[in-house]
Amino acid sequence: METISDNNWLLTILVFAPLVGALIMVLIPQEDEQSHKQVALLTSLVTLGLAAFLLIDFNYGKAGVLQYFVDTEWIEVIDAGYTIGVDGMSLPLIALTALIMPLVFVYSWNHIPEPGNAKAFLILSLILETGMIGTFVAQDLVLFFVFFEVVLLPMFFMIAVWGGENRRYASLKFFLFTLFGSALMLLSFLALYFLTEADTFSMLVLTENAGEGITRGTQLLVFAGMFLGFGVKVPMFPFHTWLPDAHTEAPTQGSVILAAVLLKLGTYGFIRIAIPMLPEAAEAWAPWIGLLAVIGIIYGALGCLAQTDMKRLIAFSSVAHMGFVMLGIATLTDFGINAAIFGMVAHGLITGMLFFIAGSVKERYHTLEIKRLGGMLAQAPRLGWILGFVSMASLGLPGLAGFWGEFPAILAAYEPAAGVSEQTFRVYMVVAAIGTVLAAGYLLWLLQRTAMGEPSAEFADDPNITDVSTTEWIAWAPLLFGIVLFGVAPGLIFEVTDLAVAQSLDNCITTLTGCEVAEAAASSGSGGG
Amino acid sequence: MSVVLGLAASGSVPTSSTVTHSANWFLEYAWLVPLLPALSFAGILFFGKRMPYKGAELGIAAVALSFLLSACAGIAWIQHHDDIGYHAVQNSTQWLQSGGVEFSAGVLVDGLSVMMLLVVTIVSLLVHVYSTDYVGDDKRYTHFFAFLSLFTAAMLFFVLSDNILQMIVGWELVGVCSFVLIGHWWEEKPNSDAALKAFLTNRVGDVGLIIGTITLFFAAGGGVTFDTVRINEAIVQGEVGHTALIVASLCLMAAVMSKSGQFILHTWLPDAMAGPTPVSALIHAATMVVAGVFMIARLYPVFFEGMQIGGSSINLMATIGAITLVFGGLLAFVQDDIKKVLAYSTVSQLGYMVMALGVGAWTAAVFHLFTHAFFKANLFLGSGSVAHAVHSFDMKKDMGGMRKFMPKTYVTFIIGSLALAGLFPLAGFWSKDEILVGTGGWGLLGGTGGNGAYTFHLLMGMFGAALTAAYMTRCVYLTFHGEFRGDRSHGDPHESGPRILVPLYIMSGLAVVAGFVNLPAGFQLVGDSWTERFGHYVEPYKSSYFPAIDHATPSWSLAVAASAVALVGAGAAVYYYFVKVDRLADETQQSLTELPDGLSKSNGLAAAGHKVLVNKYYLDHLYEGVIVAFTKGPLARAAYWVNQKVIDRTVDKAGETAVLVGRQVYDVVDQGVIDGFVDGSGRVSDATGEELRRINSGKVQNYAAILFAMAAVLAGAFLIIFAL
Amino acid sequence: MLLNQFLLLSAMLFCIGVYGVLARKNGVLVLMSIELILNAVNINLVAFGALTDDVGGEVFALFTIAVAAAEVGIGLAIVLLIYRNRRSIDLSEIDLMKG
Amino acid sequence: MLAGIAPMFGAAEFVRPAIDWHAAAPELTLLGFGALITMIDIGWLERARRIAAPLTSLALLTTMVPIITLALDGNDRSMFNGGFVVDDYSLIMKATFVLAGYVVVLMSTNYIAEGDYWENEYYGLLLSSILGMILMASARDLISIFVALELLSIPAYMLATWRKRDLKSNEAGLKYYLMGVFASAVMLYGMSLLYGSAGSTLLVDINDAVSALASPSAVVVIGIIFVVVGFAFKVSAFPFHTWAPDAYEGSPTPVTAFISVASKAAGFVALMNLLFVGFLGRDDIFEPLMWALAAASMTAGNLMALRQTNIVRLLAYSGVAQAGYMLAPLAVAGTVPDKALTASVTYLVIYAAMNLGAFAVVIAVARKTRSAEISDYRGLFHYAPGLTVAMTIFLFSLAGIPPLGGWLAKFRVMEAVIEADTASGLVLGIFVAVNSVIALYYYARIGFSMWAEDAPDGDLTPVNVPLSLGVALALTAVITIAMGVVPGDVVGRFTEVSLLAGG
Repeated sequence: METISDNNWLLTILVFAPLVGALIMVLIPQEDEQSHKQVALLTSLVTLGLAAFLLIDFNYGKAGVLQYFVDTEWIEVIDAGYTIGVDGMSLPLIALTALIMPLVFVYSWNHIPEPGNAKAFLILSLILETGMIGTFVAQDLVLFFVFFEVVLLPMFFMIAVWGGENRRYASLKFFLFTLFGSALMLLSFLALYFLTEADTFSMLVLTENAGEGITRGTQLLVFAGMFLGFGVKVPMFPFHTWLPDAHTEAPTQGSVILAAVLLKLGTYGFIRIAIPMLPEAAEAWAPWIGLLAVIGIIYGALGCLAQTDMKRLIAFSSVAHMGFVMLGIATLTDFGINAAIFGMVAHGLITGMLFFIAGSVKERYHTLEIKRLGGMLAQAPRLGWILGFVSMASLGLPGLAGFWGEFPAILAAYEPAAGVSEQTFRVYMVVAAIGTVLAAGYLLWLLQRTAMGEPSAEFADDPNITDVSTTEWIAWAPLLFGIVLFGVAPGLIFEVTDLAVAQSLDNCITTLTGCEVAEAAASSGSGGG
Repeated sequence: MSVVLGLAASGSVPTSSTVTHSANWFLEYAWLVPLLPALSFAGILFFGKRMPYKGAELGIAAVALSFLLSACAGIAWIQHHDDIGYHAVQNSTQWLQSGGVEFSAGVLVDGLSVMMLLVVTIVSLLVHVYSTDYVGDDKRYTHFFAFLSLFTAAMLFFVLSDNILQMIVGWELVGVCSFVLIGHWWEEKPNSDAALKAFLTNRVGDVGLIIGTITLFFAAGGGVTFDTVRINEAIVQGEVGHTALIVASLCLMAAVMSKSGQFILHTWLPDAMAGPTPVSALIHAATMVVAGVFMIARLYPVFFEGMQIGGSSINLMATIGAITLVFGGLLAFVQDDIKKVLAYSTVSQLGYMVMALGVGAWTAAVFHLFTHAFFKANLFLGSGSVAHAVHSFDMKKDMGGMRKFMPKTYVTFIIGSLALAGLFPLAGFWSKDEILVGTGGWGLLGGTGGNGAYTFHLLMGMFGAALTAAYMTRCVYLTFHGEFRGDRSHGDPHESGPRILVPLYIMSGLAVVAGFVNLPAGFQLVGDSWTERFGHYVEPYKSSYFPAIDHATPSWSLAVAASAVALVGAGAAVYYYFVKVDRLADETQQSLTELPDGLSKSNGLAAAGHKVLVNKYYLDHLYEGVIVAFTKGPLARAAYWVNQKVIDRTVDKAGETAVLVGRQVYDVVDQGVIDGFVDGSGRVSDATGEELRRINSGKVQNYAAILFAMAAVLAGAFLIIFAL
Repeated sequence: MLLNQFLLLSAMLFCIGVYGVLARKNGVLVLMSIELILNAVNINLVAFGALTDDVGGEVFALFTIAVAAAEVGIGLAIVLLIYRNRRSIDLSEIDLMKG
Repeated sequence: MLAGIAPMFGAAEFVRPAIDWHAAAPELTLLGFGALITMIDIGWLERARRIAAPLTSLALLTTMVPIITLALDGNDRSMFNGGFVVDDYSLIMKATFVLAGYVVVLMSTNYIAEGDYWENEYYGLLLSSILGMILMASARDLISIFVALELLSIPAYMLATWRKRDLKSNEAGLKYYLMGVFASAVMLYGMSLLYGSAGSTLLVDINDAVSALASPSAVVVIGIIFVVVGFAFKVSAFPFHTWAPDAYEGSPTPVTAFISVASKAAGFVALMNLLFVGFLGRDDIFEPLMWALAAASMTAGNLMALRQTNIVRLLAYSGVAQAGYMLAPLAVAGTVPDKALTASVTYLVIYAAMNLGAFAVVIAVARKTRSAEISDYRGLFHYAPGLTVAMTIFLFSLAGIPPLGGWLAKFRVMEAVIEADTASGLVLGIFVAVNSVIALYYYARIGFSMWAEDAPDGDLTPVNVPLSLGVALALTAVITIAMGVVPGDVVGRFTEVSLLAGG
């Protein structure tokens, strides 16, 4: 398969720049918090700069091809290579990660959560960044696995140390769940390695091979392992229970990172690894994935309606939103997968933003209990309006980013890939569409009870309740801008992902209807509304 | 930007022969119309508070410009139409691509959209001006104008959309603006409740919109396009399976029902009156709520085929419209809140439009949309003017006799009421008449044509006309006649200022003249070149994307009959209120709003023997006891009861149930089963570990025993295995 | 061929030794029981060595004897230490640590 | 065959077997130093105290020299008819033992010196135990395995009892001793049976004999099982682990570290020698046996560790589970012998680094808290961030979280069991996966205590870490991380290992 190796130093630097920053911070004494903040922010800005350069330099005409491709030996004995590259599927996610982290650091400027210790907190965040970007660039299963797991420890400690009351339970649960999934996923990777003749962990080769020579039964098993690994991370129903706990307890920054990027590792795994490498199994599993996805949509929404805690509600909404993403993926069409990637980015921006808001609310009111809140629009109008705006984006309002993750996913479910039951997916389509109503329900309900009405007596004259501060504005503005930008011009992302998705689906053994449509459209030489 | 599609498409995708390239500048650049208010939204949002008039001037300027552009576009369209016929101007650009398919965004300028541009910009402009006074001292004044601008932009964007995907965007955006503006005074819970209800009800309909759109995309758009023209053409050319169209039209109908307040999904609309009155006028009367009607008009082939409108005498859409118009009219009777009367009236009028579309009277529906926008906006603004003076909307408690204080408002209100009641020669008369003609149900008495014999719908329409006249009479009486019942402690109410009155004048002027743009063919007073101008320029019947519908011939007899019915309705109400109630009020020196029940009852019992004999009493009884009392009493009350207790309750219950189910699912399934399983397996592990620890008793000889026993057991096991 | 008898003897010694290790409470007696097992091993080794005409068995036995001596030496030292600290060498009482 | 000894019977002439001095150099070096330290101790008594530890370090580092030269030389060497073999495998294991011993010395230096116990003997005993281990790595003969085993065990019994006046230490020593002796007696009985059926003490001959028949005789079955049980005791596999927690808890902590790492590794070395050279043809016995031991050890070990409150006991049980992981590849050793060996060796080496590191932290923390209760680790992060980070690295490496070394170890284990491509292998792989999760629970719990809880009594005086202990910590931490991130050539060496069977 074709790859482009120009400027291939770029990715390595991009991945490890945060780590370098972390190492520098190790040397700075703990008392000097200001320097820590500066170094962390600077490091993430450098990373963002590199990511920006990547965005500029990226060859969009060949978005389906791995670019900045590096392929060297890493751990020879297990045939694991240091293979990294970027294509249209990973580019948006890398950009998202690189964008979110500086915002987190800006936010951290005067929001280091209890019990303090900026040094450790920021170092962990930087390690997280390396892990996340690494996962998105890895083109070798072992490397992918390692980066996939690297994020666990920092996140565990972020929740464990800087979390809320119940942080012990939540952090352990998060850790155990994800490890459980990834351990089984590793088994599947190994099985894949041995079952294909190539004896390689290179994703490129394995994708090209697309499960050839593996019996159907085995494929199903191997896929099941990956399904668990990625599904827990997504998280799909019924593996989602770690998520609300983790989010509720995590500090704001942790929640933001978790929602904005970490969850995407799972879905990314599906589209990068599970489906292209085992298309036959994917096809067999698709109805089940779709089923769990739509259950997740409804279930997450119902879960939201039952919540009394704002942050927990937002967390549950992630279950629903990721359900849309998974529904798109389950269709195995490029419509669906494009929608899924868009959904990931959109969810990253929107839910990340919601968690920022939740953090700020907590800081002002010292509670997130919906019952006790109210009248935010009166006391902190800008905060209230931002909440309203982001809620609208979250419920999939067209013209804002959330819509382009949801609607095309529902659209794709109308006509899933050949070999996948159309009837089944049409039912999913209807259920998913109903899910949008529930989404509006819980978000507006939240908005009404927190932002509207008169402030409760408890907080009516509380001087702590101030409007959005400058650091908050700086941290939030890019997200808000992104939500509008991608809502108005969804093409910015779709254009990048489309070729890559088509390329990866191209290899699938079954000719997918999406591809046919694509060809038909290409030959007719025009597009329509 | 000016990439015009059309002939390039090939293959299974139908070509669009009616889409044209070169056109007048105003048609080419019609996208500027929504853009201006959009920019003004951003401007007001970011800089509004720092402007001398707090952003209002920006909004007004933008909408005024938009209006000018729309007016020019209107003229341009007429020229364009005269030159080359009904050839829509489409102007699009690539928006996004997915799955190798390119999706474009663009504007579709044809008679329908130009007409909508005009309506929206006129009403919006007047509402903007009106609002500077009406919400002048509101603390969220700037914010109010920002959202008025955004709404205007979204609505214009919606009507100009050249594809359904874009329509969804506009559709939802207007919904959000409606949400925000209904909840403008969010401090009060009922207001935010109403806002939520509006949005959620619309979301329910959106499920239909989404599924219907998707169905059309694949079934009619070939999986490559959302383009309305191409989808319509494919359907007109019979390339689309009937099942898909039934599904699509039913789904879209659900969306229409929610947006345009059709029966059973209409309950949010009266609640939406919680918003400021200008908002009600603009959004919940003149423009947004007709989005559903517009969508049917825009995608008419879908409904025409899907609902099997042609050659039938009953179909779902027409029936829903008919039920809505009667139901809404009945409900308007029992409202004490002037805005609620108008809201139910809007529901009823929307029912007319949907019914008209349902019976195939496309032009009639769109024409009614056009006229209704003016007179209903007029009425809303008039009610706002009154309410502004008395700080209340309650007709029974706080109004009465207002004509003395507000003569100018009174006049405009009367004009609007007459137009709404459909009295000759005001706007409502022409459009309502055309709808009734369009049912094709007047065949017995000389009317001809139409797409079928929708006699039932004709009757409902007639009944509706009587109701309309009656409830508006009641409304006028309660508001403007009798004695003032409000609080005079702060002095008498007084007439509103010019920024309120001028829009009222203009609106009432339009309510008078709007009907003349579509005089029926054969209207002897003017030449043929003045008749049916509206239909001529707006209805795309000569284009390729419109189904072959039949046009009914106007009928004088029907016009007379309908007017008569309306007069009867009005007359009954006049008799009841202006005669009976007024007289009683004079007698009792009170300002009354209804005849006291006890009086009429005892009166009736006492006079029982005479009633049959005395003609006067007989009529009295007929009018008062049967027509008015029954309609106003049991029937309207029953309707109201159904409305509040059944439909509204259902809506509320649906919400409550969802929350309840959510709680149950969360408590039982999530925290109980799933989390319980997880935690349980943890506990089992723990317990097992605890049991296993007992092996380590601390006694070394036990350890040795275990060691040897295990060795022996293993050896024995293997020996047995190998012996077998 | 007397091998079976030797093996039987060895097996009996082994069993007696195991019984002693498991059943006796006195530390010294346990040490002696272990010696019994080791002697059972020695008998085996020598018997097998003789059977196969291989000197390896005898050599092995010699090593065993030597090592056993060292082991018992250590063992007695530990038992002595225990006795000094606890005034008892009852193995069943030594269970400070468990679980 | 039997060229060295047999002629004694046949002819009168005794031919001295050829001795490859280079090959024996590591053992001889260590032997020399061991003797030297003992003699210095006897001669100088108290005056030898100061030089005992440095001299021991020197001994171990010097021993590394011949190991390295042998490795560079690269030739496989064999003596005594294949009873003593030097190959890559044995050299890697020897290096591991020696380095582990060195780390233990570093950990012991202050601990023993401050404990008011005689030091010089301690180091002498330590050296002889290590001598037994490196001898084990080369042993391919029942006798030399037995001798090496006793050589490494007997000093360890004494070391365990080192705190003579401490009842717990007494008890630990007694239990360790009694169980050890009993297990080796059982093992010896098994060896005698194997010797009987093969007529030779050489493992290669035993392999020929035991695999000659399609179905093994009872003697062979009992022999193999008793021998394996003996070493299962040594590696503390469930259910032969019972001594381990008690012995670990009671022994001086550096000794615990030594037992839990070096002694366990030596047990594995012996087990692998036996399996791969002696019983390889009998995989119908040892594969299911190893499977059962592996599955039981990891599961039971982890479950029992869940409820521990003492960190040393917890590490003991975690050690049981770790033994299970290391045994897992042996369960497929008949199918993919090379891969299985590689996996176990890799695991052993990485395990040595991370487990020693964990014990080093335990020792360091105990310097302040005088306790090994997990509750005393609360809030460690607030007063000893360095130690906390180190402990975190070790614990999560033990849990197998990338990029720490433990992940590669587990990866190799999984790789081996999957490559076998058998149902039992796959199930074992799932066992490993699920157990990783259970194990994570207790490791992460400690991590949580250290990082996220408040120090008991709010006592935030820092922990004073002596230099040698610091070096031990740094060394193990660096190896642990490097093994996970850039294992490179080091691990590369392991893949080439195969057990050289004989001459």
